[in-house]
Amino acid sequence: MIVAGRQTAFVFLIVTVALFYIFLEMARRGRRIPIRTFPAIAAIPEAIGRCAEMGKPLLYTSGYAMETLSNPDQGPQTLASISILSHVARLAVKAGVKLYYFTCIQDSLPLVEETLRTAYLEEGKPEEFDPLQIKYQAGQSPYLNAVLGFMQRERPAANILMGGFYYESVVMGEGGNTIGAMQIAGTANTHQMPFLIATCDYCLIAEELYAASANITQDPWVLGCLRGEDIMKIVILALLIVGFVISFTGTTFLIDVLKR
Amino acid sequence: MGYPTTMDGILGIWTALALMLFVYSYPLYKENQLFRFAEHFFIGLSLAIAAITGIQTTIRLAINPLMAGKVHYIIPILLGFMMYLILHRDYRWVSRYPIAILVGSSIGLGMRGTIIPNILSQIIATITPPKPGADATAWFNFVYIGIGTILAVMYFLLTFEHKGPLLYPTRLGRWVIMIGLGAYFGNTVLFRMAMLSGRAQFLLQVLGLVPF
Amino acid sequence: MSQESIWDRLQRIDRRVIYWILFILLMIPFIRPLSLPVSIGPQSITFIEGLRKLKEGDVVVINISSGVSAWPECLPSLVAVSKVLIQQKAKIIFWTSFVDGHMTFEKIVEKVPEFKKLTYGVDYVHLGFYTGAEPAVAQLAKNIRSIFTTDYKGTPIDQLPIMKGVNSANDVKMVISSDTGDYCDYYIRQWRIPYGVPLAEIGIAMNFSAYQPHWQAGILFGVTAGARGGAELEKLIGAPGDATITMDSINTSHLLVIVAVILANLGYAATRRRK
Amino acid sequence: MAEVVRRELVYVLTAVVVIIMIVDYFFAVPAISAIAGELNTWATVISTMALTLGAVNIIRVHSRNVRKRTPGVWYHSAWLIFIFAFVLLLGLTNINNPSANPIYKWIFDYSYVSLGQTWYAITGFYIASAAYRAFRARNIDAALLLIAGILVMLKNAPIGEVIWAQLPVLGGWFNDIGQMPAMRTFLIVAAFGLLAFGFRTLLGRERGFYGEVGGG
Repeated sequence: MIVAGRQTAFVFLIVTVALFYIFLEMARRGRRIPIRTFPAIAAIPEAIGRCAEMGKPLLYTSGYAMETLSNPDQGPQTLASISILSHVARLAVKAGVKLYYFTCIQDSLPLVEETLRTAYLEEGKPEEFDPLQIKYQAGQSPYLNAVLGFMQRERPAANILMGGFYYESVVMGEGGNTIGAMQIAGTANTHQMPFLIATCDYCLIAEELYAASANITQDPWVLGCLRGEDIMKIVILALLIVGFVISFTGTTFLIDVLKR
Repeated sequence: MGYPTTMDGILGIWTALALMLFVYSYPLYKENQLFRFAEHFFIGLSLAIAAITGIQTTIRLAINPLMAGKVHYIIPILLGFMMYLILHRDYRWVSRYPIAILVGSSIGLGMRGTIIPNILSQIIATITPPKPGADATAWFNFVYIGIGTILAVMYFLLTFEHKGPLLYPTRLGRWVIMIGLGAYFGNTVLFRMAMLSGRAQFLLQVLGLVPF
Repeated sequence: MSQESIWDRLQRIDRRVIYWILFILLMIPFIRPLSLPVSIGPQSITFIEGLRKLKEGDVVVINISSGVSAWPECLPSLVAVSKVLIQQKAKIIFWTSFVDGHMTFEKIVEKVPEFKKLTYGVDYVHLGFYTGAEPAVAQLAKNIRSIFTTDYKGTPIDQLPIMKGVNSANDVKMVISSDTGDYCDYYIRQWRIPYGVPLAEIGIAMNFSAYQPHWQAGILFGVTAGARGGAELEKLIGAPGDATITMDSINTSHLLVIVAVILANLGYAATRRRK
Repeated sequence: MAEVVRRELVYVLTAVVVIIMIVDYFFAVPAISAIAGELNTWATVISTMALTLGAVNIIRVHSRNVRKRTPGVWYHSAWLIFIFAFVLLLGLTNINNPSANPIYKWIFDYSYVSLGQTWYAITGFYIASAAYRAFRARNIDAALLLIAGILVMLKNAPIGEVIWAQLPVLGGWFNDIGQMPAMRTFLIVAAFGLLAFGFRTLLGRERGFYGEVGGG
């Protein structure tokens, strides 16, 4: 029936998808799925307070991300970044801090503008929103130059770098460091995590970016999947712990099952 | 390949060097028109080479078999042309059908294929002890990888607050992850510096200070 | 001048000064090589051991998924591996997912003199370009001829003696993938696991970290880390080449980065103590 | 009504293709296997034809710059379009073997290769200056990262062994064993991310790649 050597994998797939569906339905019916606290997200109010205190703007940018939302690896990171933007924008409007958003992703502009306009509306200051707060530049180099130029001229008190970054992360991280800005970052691109961790004060890594955004949007689909993933991670932890302990006895029962 | 002797070869390496210096004029001096010239030259050139290769490969992959009588190739060719309607606002919806095939096959292959190598094999490798008679280092490494992986996976529990029994294991887990990203950082520096040294070498080669 | 102002002034050094120092430091070892010995990692040793198991006539696929822009990192390993494959009298099928892959193929043939004693189309062939990520790699495993109808010059595939009887992954003894991106993942998922074809990765140095777990899990029999891996393979087969030369300039550039990080953190500690 | 049917039909088609791929892998039914193979061939043909689409899209953006005479940009865009058209025509002179055209081969050998390697290496500069001005052990995370990074660098650079014979051993440990738990965890976490993304695609929820933004 099921091809030999793929039976355990098949059970794994079915159980995982089933868990996704169960928790999706629970989330849809209003069951609250908590997302853990991330220091990087908890530090956002502090960053905005710093901007208000120093009378400086806040810079927010979501990275090169292959310049399109339709890239399967980078698009979801940009969308997660824009969800976090809505949270940051509301806090900024409340504190009277001017937020500037830099991007080179043309097909994300309508969503960004809608996100910012909604944030200003929800905080009761729709008239304060200026579309020119959104700075679009086509191409990785012009986009990088625009951000560095803004940092030198306006000297923002805080930078938030969330999304699908490429090599521009190390240059932006350094630029923010040299003007003494507080920096919060987040990316699922493993190749840029080291640079953002080394140059920023806080950094979301890998799936944390999606979890932080789901916590803001309360999207049942993402929350349900995250809960399902966690249950499967607990299953894996159990397999690892049990397997690790019995490995000292020389028993290979668990390994044989996993190889089936 | 020694120092070029033909005129087009010599002209070629000096053009290549000039373009390199145009690009590096940006970090080594400041953003300028020469840099933008080289940047747009590279983008235009890359697009043209991609387009030519796309046309050449489409002919070999689909059009020749169709001409040779394999009539069913007409379907993917039509789907391929439907992709271009993404450029037209009114008919963009048509391009979703070829995208559905691309996305469906990629995601289906990914979902079915990822479990064994990325999950099961990694668990098996983590719980497979060193062979009998292995030295202390092998056992230390086995214990480090085992416990480190457990702590790092714990760190990625996202819907459970990291407090109580999870507080210290997840903190250790994040440290284990930082060590891994540190090694990744070390290899990234190796990668970028090896690339840049290739360019430094090329500069010396063109100046004749170092053999090609 | 109190000690603090030294750190402040050091911090205000223009970044272009650092760029110039780096570029000059990279050049010096090419003019005056240090030629320090290169230690060899276990991943390179198992790589060569895996290649040595090949018998005469075994068909090996070399997938070029790294561009000409990554030559300093991937080309030396591709050259070293090709030399060993020729010594083992294996038949080599090249194909590429990069639009400039034919350039890499022609550069390999140029840098490996032993190819001159071989016959194109009989001992080795380059089938050309394919794109389509995982679906294309999956279909190549099932039916090579549904993706390649000719070689890269347009010669029909059935007129190439090397391709006689080679239709799918079942007819291939080994795959070597050279990557800057994800194609090795596709060959793991669609060739290594389903068909059991031995697989090794020639990657840029960053890929070494990503594929190290697969090597330890026995999924990959070899992994090279960019130019460093190339230098190790060159040393193992006793044929020092481009990567061995590159290693010299790695010394000066790495020392600069290390000294820079240490200075940055000494300055950081000093300014924090002042506050 | 037609609009709704058209939209939902696409997500059903995507789901059917995903399911065919999965069934083909776990159950090895010859008929399903043939369909899966045909779909993968179609996907390859579509991807190949889409290569030129990327070019058309970017040329469209740059031709708008030229039409609107965007200051400081339009002449670079015009230069880009000229190079694109010129090289395209050169290549089309012998589509079966474009390199047979000497000018095409010259541009490829000397401009494309040089620019490609030059561009790819530019980050080396930025890493050096960032190392000096920004890589600070501001917290335990950054400290561990920098220490492990330096030790691996001293293992990768042959001079490490000259400084201290044990450095390659220590750096080698971090490179071979030290990073394993983290990289292994990233593989596991990425696999679940892919499964979750696939699950949402199966149920028609992931729509970013159709050009529709956010959830449907």
